[in-house]
Amino acid sequence: MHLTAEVREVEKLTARVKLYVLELKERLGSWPGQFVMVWLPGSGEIPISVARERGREIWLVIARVGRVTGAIHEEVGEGARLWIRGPYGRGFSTSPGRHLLVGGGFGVAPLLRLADELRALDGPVEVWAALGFKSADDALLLEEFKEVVDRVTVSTDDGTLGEKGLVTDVVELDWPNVVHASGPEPMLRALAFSCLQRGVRLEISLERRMRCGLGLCGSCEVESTGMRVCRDGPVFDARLLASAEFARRSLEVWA
Amino acid sequence: MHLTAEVREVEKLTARVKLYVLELKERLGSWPGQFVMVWLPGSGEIPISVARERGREIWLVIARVGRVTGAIHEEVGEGARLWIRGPYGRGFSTSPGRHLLVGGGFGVAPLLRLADELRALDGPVEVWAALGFKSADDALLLEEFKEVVDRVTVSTDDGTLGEKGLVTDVVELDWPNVVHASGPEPMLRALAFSCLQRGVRLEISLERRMRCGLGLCGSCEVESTGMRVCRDGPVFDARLLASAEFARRSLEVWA
Amino acid sequence: MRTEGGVGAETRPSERSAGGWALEVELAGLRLANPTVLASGVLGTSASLLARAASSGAGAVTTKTLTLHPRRGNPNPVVVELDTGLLNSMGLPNPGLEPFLPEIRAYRSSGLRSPLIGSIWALNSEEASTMASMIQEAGANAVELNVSCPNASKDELDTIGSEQLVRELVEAVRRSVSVPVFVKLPPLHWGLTKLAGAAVDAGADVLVATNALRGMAIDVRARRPILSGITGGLSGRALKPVALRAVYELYGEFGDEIQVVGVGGVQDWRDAVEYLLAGASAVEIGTALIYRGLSVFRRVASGIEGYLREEGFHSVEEIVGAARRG
Amino acid sequence: MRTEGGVGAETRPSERSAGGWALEVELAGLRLANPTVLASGVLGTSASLLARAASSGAGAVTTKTLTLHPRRGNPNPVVVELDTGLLNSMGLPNPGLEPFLPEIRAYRSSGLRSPLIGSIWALNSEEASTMASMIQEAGANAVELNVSCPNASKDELDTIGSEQLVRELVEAVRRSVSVPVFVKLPPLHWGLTKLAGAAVDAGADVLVATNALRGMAIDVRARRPILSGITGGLSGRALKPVALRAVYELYGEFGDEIQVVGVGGVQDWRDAVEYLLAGASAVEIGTALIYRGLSVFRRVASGIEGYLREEGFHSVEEIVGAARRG
Ligand SMILES: Cc1cc2nc3c(=O)[nH]c(=O)nc-3n(C[C@H](O)[C@H](O)[C@H](O)COP(=O)(O)OP(=O)(O)OC[C@H]3O[C@@H](n4cnc5c(N)ncnc54)[C@H](O)[C@@H]3O)c2cc1C
Ligand SMILES: Cc1cc2nc3c(=O)[nH]c(=O)nc-3n(C[C@H](O)[C@H](O)[C@H](O)COP(=O)(O)OP(=O)(O)OC[C@H]3O[C@@H](n4cnc5c(N)ncnc54)[C@H](O)[C@@H]3O)c2cc1C
Ligand SMILES: Cc1cc2nc3c(=O)[nH]c(=O)nc-3n(C[C@H](O)[C@H](O)[C@H](O)COP(=O)(O)O)c2cc1C
Ligand SMILES: Cc1cc2nc3c(=O)[nH]c(=O)nc-3n(C[C@H](O)[C@H](O)[C@H](O)COP(=O)(O)O)c2cc1C
Ligand code: FES
Ligand code: FES
Repeated sequence: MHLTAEVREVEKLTARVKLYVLELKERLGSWPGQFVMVWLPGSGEIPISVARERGREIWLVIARVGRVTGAIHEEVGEGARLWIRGPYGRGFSTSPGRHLLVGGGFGVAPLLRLADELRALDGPVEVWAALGFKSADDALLLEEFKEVVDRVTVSTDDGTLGEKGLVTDVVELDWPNVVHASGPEPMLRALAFSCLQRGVRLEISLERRMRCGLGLCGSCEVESTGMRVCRDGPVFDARLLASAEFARRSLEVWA
Repeated sequence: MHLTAEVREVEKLTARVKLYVLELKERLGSWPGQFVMVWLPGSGEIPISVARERGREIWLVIARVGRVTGAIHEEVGEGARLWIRGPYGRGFSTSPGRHLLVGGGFGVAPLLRLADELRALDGPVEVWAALGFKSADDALLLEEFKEVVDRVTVSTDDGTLGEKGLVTDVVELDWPNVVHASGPEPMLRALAFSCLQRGVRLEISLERRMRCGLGLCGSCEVESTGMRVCRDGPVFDARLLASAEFARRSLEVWA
Repeated sequence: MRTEGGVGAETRPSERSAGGWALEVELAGLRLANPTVLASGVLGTSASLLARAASSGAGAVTTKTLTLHPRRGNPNPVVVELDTGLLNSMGLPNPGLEPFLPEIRAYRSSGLRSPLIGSIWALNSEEASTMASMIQEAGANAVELNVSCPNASKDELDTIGSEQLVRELVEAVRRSVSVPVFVKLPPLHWGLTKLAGAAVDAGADVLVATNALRGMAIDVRARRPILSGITGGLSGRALKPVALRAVYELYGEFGDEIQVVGVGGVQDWRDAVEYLLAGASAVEIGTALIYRGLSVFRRVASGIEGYLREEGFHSVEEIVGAARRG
Repeated sequence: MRTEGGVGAETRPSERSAGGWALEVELAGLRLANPTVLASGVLGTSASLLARAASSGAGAVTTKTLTLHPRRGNPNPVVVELDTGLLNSMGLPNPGLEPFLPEIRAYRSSGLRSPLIGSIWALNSEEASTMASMIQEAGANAVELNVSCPNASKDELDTIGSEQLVRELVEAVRRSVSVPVFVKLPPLHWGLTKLAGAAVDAGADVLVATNALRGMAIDVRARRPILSGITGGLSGRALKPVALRAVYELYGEFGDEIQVVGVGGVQDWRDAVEYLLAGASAVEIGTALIYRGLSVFRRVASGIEGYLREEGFHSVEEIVGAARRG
């Protein structure tokens, strides 16, 4: 059954992206990188990463891309309710050391949750974030990242903010013990290529169309790997990308 | 579901009564006065009081009266299995003080479990037992009682052992803070009469035909009281006897 | 008549509570102080047990299902507690209708306001008709025709599952009494609305959904079925999603003509509210007594009241069937 | 093909373990290394997932049910996790038979020894016959005819529940293939043996009992059904007593002629053994993957082996149906 969440705050982060601050009856207890299934009755149910968890509050960063996200953007204001189930999936690893978080677009959301967690670790931790966006208008959560990580570099494709270029081109890969990445799949693929070449450990958060979220229905399989995003992921070792055919599959109806 | 119990020991206590020492996979955790439903596959399932509990071992004292008890006596030897569910019901109270246990026939069984428990209490406790039988041949568990209570008096209807007379006639009611009794119903009724007259607190263990043991089916109601032996009892304050019509009911088919 | 902890009629949940949220419901003309009902077969074997349930807060009480002639039922074991519910193969033990009538009279003269629903089982119209009149005569406020006992014999089941027989039985009962006629249905996988349709056409006032599923349990060490009756009725939590679906279907199909009562696995107020939203006007409670005791009626009722208040409703009726309107 | 934790065919449970207790079972001529089977609709959507289940220890694997033409299935939400099991209203999403055949070929050429059972759904003999031949051609070791999807539309359900149609479909499939024909049955309240009888008469080799019950859940705050399909299939623990009863009934009625596979709520070896004792020759596992993960196959299998040893048996076959003989 779903948990009923009260929407405490809605903030427009960019033209397409809103932040929803939800309050639950009890602590969710998510691990960085995990997601929840968000149900808007009458519209549908979609997977969304937990971007932050504080007490009984969670942050969801939701980009408007289609039917359900559109309905959420339009219908769900402060004081309204959303329904969630979860948290689900396997998240990022969080051992002490040098962590580089590489995010693209609204894919930066789960990395904020990770940054919070790393910050709270006992051992010696250094965390850098490299965040890439199309344009200055698309940048989001920069202040939040700056508060919790040691260094934030921003890049935009058009150079309207920070460095100009793809985040995968500007990023510095020799420094970290481990890289954690979340964003569009071409970005992740490019990054995987660079990291695997250099022998740098890379964890990536993948997205697939989800149905059950429970590891049963097979909808979210990363093509031909037998790996389910909802249960074996969403965070995978980037070597999965190499071992998999990883071609968007033609049988879209499964998804 | 039932727990499977291994029969570790079977001892003939009298011509009609046998002691079954059962070993369970886990501690039963019974309270004095509680009972278990004992299932012998192929024969039936009956309520039996827990007479002793030590670690994963429990003692059941089973008198042969009919179909199921007969089958148990005949078929269940050492090394065999019995199936039990429970423990069920509300048992005796066990606060420090002066306790008198009055037992008749194989009704003494649950009183042994009570004696064990009282003996193990922290506060100042004194426990006497008055055990009545038809005849010397029917006496049982005397050694066991002697080991754990401060004083045991035995009486028999025919005087072949201990004092001659009904236990209810020979018993000393001015001494105890509370009397706990178990045995044939006429005995309990006589005792209730004496105790209520003197204002002595009396707890009695009642028996009725049981089906569910869970408080649902109504089979074990103490007639016209709305009280269920399996759930509200088997141990009741003796005033229940007074407030109830307490006539064996003609609608025996319910039972 | 003794009632639990001396709790009498005066401490029953108030019909209209301080805040103005009403728990009272009307069921085919009967007034229930709250929408919880003692399910048939559970503590309905005597006036004193019925009274105890009523005093504990049940808005109405149902007798154990009675047959014209006495039935011994099955020998023990007759129940198996599972992690998801209860199996029972009681087998309709009862003393026969006539010997039970004094219990009905005694309950009715107790002054308790919770209506008494008399449950009966019959396999032909004549019996059904006789029983219904007798039970009304004794004071039952409604007659519940049980056409769904999962522990009836195979022949009985084949008979009772037929639309034709259900139609005949309901017609016979309808003709014989003036009190409301309830029909208690089985949790059919398919075809429930057809069976129910026969009951509605024949004049039923209330559909009760549902009786237990048919299940069994085997002990792996004994290597045999545990119940002496081999199969039994599966009640409790496991039944809930199925009975809830039944209520939703029945309300959708017949909600304009008739009221529905939900039964199966109600344990707390959430369960009850799900049934109300699905279209039930009241809920029966049976198996939960094992886990929640007799206080379950009061706790469910006050939980429903809390829900109504939180969600801004003023009566139970407002939410009946709301899941179809949402 | 990648398999979980690099576990390959060589580490599957040995067919005859050290102590001499055999887990191997024969199912209509197919050899299963152990009596656990991946249930249809669960991870059976690609060669790689089927292979992962087989590598994780499933004695056989079943594909998601396929239809001749693609089906989108229902939109989200399609599942509800309950305290007693799972509701799903997937609605048979699948790409259609033809696009799926390469997955069957890929699985069969993987070298894994667990037989592949191809599940199909059809509403007329022609479709059933075409699909069955195609799926056998692609390499399926058996065809499972699903006549029990709880998420089919109302019309489909009415059709598929008919004995006549089941007879026709099974006959059509039987005529079209040489591999064994499995028929997957619904958990009917009454009348299951009649429906199964039609399948047996028509030449089925194995009865699979059962598919999910039909249930629903309502969110009390949203005040609406949670599943977009409103009702869904109830699987998991809640189903177990019902499906166990079905297996027991089917084995009693047809045990001399045909084998039965049990499915519903198998979570640990005890559940599996209950099914075997009731008359199942193997058990399918679906919902338990949520709680036990893919290791459930190996754990159940080794639990069965432990049971056989403790109780002094030497093969699974010895205990099949033993609850009827006890
Ligand atoms: C584990 C996980 C975590 C996610 N976290 C977030 C998050 O934090 N914030 C966020 O905004 N989004 C997140 N998403 C993506 C989000 O779930 C989808 O954007 C959403 O489901 C789209 O729903 P819709 O009904 O609005 O779009 P639809 O109407 O269903 O689709 C609109 C378009 O988007 C495409 N599309 C939709 N979902 C996906 C997908 N999963 N992969 C590829 N293409 C897709 C469709 O094919 C279509 O072209 C996450 C997805 C996953 C799997
Ligand atoms: C809470 C409780 C605890 C009990 N503890 C013990 C115990 O520790 N040791 C022990 O030996 N027995 C105990 N009993 C009694 C025991 O359960 C019965 O003797 C047994 O059920 C008889 O079963 P049967 O099949 O052998 O007899 P049946 O064949 O059923 O009956 C034989 C005769 O005994 C009568 N009878 C059977 N059960 C009862 C009953 N409950 N009340 C009155 N008459 C009855 C029958 O009417 C019949 O005349 C207890 C009963 C209860 C309710
Ligand atoms: C022990 C027991 C006995 C029952 N006897 C009857 C009965 O006599 N008549 C009847 O209509 N239903 C009977 N039922 C079914 C219940 O009335 C109810 O429909 C079912 O148990 C589902 O509700 P629950 O989950 O709240 O128990 C019985 C149930 C139990 C558990
Ligand atoms: C998500 C899901 C999808 C299912 N899809 C199918 C299906 O396509 N075909 C089918 O025959 N059964 C399907 N089933 C039913 C299962 O095969 C199985 O019969 C049922 O779930 C009971 O087993 P379980 O309790 O082990 O899950 C599905 C079950 C689930 C949970
Ligand atoms: S969404 Fe169903 S398996 Fe992942
Ligand atoms: S034995 Fe059923 S209520 Fe006591």
